[in-house]
Amino acid sequence: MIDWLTPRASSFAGDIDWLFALILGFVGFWFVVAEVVLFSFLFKFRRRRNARARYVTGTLKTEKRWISVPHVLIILCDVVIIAATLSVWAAVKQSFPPAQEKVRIVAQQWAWTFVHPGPDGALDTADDVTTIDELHVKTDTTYHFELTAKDVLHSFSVPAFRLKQDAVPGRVITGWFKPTTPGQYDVQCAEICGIGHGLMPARITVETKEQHDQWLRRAAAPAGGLVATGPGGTPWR
Amino acid sequence: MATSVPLATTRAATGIPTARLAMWWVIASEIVIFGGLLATYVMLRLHHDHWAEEASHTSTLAGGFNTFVLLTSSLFAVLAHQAAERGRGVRAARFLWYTIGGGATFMLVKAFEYTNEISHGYTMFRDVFWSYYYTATGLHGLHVLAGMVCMAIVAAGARRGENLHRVELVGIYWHFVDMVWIFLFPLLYIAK
Amino acid sequence: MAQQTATAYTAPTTPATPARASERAHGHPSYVKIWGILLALLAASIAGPFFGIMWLTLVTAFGIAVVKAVMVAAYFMHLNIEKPLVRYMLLAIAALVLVLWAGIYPDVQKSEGQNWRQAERVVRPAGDAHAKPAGEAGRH
Amino acid sequence: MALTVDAEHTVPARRRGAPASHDGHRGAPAAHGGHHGPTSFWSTYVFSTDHKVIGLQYMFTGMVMALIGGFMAYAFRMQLAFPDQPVPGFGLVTPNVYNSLVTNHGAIMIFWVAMPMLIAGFGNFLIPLMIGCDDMVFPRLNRLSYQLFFVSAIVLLASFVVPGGGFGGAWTSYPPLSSSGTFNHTPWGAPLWLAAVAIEFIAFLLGGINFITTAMNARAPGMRMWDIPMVVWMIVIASILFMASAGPLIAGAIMLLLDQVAGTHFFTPAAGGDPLLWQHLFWFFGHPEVYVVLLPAMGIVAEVITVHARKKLFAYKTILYTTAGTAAFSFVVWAHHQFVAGIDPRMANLFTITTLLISIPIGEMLFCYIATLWGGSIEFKTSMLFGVAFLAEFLLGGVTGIFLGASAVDVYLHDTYFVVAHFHYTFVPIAIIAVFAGIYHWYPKMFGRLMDETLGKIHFWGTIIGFNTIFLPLFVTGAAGDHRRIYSYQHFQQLATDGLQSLRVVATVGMLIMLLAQTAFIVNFVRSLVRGAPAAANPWRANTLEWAAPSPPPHGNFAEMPTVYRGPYEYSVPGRTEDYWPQNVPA
Repeated sequence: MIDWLTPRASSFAGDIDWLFALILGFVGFWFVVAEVVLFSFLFKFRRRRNARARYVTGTLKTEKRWISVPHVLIILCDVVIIAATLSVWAAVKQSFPPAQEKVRIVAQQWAWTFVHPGPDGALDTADDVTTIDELHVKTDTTYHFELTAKDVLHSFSVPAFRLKQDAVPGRVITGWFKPTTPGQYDVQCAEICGIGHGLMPARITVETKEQHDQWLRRAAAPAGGLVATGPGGTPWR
Repeated sequence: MATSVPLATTRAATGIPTARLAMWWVIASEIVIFGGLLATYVMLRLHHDHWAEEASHTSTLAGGFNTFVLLTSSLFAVLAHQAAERGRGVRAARFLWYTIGGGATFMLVKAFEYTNEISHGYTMFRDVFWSYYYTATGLHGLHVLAGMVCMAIVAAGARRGENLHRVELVGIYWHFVDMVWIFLFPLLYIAK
Repeated sequence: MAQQTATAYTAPTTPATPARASERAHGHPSYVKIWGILLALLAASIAGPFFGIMWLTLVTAFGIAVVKAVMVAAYFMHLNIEKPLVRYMLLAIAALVLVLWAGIYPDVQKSEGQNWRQAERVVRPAGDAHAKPAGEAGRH
Repeated sequence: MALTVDAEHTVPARRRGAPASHDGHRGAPAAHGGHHGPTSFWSTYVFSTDHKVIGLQYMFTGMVMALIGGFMAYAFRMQLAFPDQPVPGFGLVTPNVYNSLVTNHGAIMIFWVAMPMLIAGFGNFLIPLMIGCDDMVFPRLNRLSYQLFFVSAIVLLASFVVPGGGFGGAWTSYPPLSSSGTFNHTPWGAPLWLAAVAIEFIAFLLGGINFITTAMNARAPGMRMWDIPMVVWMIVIASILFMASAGPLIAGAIMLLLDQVAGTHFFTPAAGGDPLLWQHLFWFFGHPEVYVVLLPAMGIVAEVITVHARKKLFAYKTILYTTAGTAAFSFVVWAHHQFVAGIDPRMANLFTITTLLISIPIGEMLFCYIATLWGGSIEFKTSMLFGVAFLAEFLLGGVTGIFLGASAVDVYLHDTYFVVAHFHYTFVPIAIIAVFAGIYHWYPKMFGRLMDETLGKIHFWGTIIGFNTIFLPLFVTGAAGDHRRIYSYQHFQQLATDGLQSLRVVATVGMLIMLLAQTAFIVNFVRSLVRGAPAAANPWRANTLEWAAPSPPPHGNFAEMPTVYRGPYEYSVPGRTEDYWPQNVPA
């Protein structure tokens, strides 16, 4: 359902869309039932020639069944939704597939700093490539990211990946994503972080391995490469 | 401003006099405020090990003496209530003033304690432990002050034999403030 | 001082409800005795840490604090003869503080958890001449 | 000499020195309701201790603040629909102005419109009348709580005009953004905003004690627990909920105020503080807060639909138990606001389960309300239209909460406009639709005049059509990835499409329709004050005690204190000629 509105570009995006559709099904059904019952009562029992209303206490067994039966059915629906949610949540936020690549993301007041591992594939080495508001990733590669913030709360949100994780200053939060379809996607800050909250968009470029290596070489070359430590260094490790 | 007495105050459908029922609700809202503050302090205290070393600079002697002072003032408060029950307003007022004296001693000891600590550089901004120390004891101190002011008003009334049931109410508030200190004392002064 | 004759103290309740004052008039524990016990407990809680045994200090400090609080509540605040409704209400509100703690401690009390850890602070908080340099900087 | 109390007739003649009420004033010998001192405009309307006057003071302050909050909504919705163009009547909405508009729109609508109108306005006016007594138990404490509330409104408005402008860190004011001027660039606005919220909390704590104690103790003789009208139950449970949940946040507010003003480091991670601590303290209050405003609205709707459907409330006890269940449950669901905020993912599992389970009792309450309409003889007065619209709209609000309660879907939907649309589908039915139902229902009792029905219907349809036109499109833009508090979506290529922008324009047009419809209400409200048809004591032929008092009730409410003989919802009792049976009419 959501993929009509936002492209699906990561491995677990499908799971979240499926769960959204499942909940929409259950919830939509009960919503329609309740509204239809409500409006039918309104229409059927509108006042006609001062007809007397009935005296219904709602304490008799037969009357209460009209409430407890839908009540039990809703509990069953909730149990199914809970089970599905917990399984998707475990896949997205709790148990990660092994990392093929690691990146570090640092949010600060009004910019994103991405630290790519560079050609040697390891972080915190001399050849790391640090970029501002521009993350380059390879398709079909499992990335683990270390997310932190320098000053206030931010939130690393990539709608196309169905990914969102708040960046809390003083904490390093790890998450994962696995891009599937090449292209350029928006990164938004989803937690209010002051004046520039709406002015810190970043782009994720999902490219094939060759394009990525080519970009790395161009970015890692001393002439074109940015300073390895990025602006002002980060007080967190 | 003519304020007639609403008939509502004469009714007690729950069997508890309205004034005391309201006082229990005041105590309930205070439990959650001090409870929230102390629970937060305990969590951070268990998280930061170096707070134990910071806490070693608080003087257990002053804390212990203050606990003694508050316990004694609580005794006077309950004796005042006992006197008020027997309709002896003047005696109740005298005990209330002993309680207020206890409160004043408590604040005096607190003042010396604070100046001593601040002079040694343990200000509120030195470390988050000290921020909690001053916030918790400060908020408690403000409650002691408020209690003393209310007690003075109630004692003035009790001396004239009016509104004797208020002696019990201000007593309940005072016992609660004493209970908060009973929990503050080990948390801030003993756990070293 | 003319002895107050005007009013025998009765809580402003309608006579229909049992005036609690009368029940309590004769049900009095001696307050001074209670006060003595409280002071003894206070002395014990102060003496506790001198033995240096960690669990003993905790027991004396916090165990005694709870006992003292219960005694003040029961005898001084007369909760022991108050309507049960009030006791349940106060206990429920106090239980909320535990609920608050239970929901927060995994994030605030711990320094790491599932897929997150507290970044060790490279920068020492300002104005800390006395603390050990390695104190906060080390991982904990 | 024991106190002679004769609850039936006049207040007992008091002997000097007899214990009087709590407020420390001398036992005035004046017989109640008899001769008063000189009553000037000030003592009657401004410094009055009459619960009805204080109730109306809360309501009028709430309405004025609703206009201010609504104007803010107009300003930032115009900016979203027509980015970077000066908004007529406001000027250019720059990013920091946008943030402070959004922050204060949220804070005003919840703290200064929903709570005063629902809890304090209707609570003050209705509780003494509906439980059959003459006033609140502590009239001067009641007046003090309104005065504190008024001061908090002034302090909030002052926070807009200080250097740096109003606070712009969202109504949740998460530190470290809110805890230091270097981050939020409103060094004066942030502490003032927080002080205003803290004062408002103290006002509602004092008011809450008054409501709870009055409802518990000052009931009319004969009124058993099950004879109390549902709106009184709901306002009392809401006050208890507020009192129990506001405590930790008051402690948190003290800490944040010290961080902002004194420079302590409670929430500054660099020095040992923890930003997540504030989030937990805030939402421990935040979620019970939404039930604090929901329950009075449900109570108002219960009164309105039973009267205008001429039907007994379906399963009174079931509704009461599920209300208590919802209230208790609301304390263990708060972290569903923080699924992606950095809390431990294992805790998120627990809170997902509790959040989905809390939808059960609320669902049951709504089903019982819908079941009340079965077999009724429904007359669509304006108040009934609003009452039924509450049920229809709130269903969608409750239902969309399941998406956000499920943690995995919240990973995508958190802090998007889907959330904004969800909570407007719950807050607008609560704070606007249910309040209008209450105003149209009790206006005759408050002012002794009937409101105009045709203007009322114009206002109803304008509000409902406008409201749905705003927030249905926002569900879609939210699902497309529109995030909250972003002043212009032109910077995000995936969101700067024409399709999404047209949806935002539709939402703004809906907002304009809704604002215009309110003029019908204001005209109707003011005109009916003088030119409305005079209202009898019981224009809707209802059962509850407030209709036994004259319209508008004098000081002291009832000529003689009523005694209650039956429940509040004995409508259409078989074998009786009339289809209603007031509580105070002897069998």
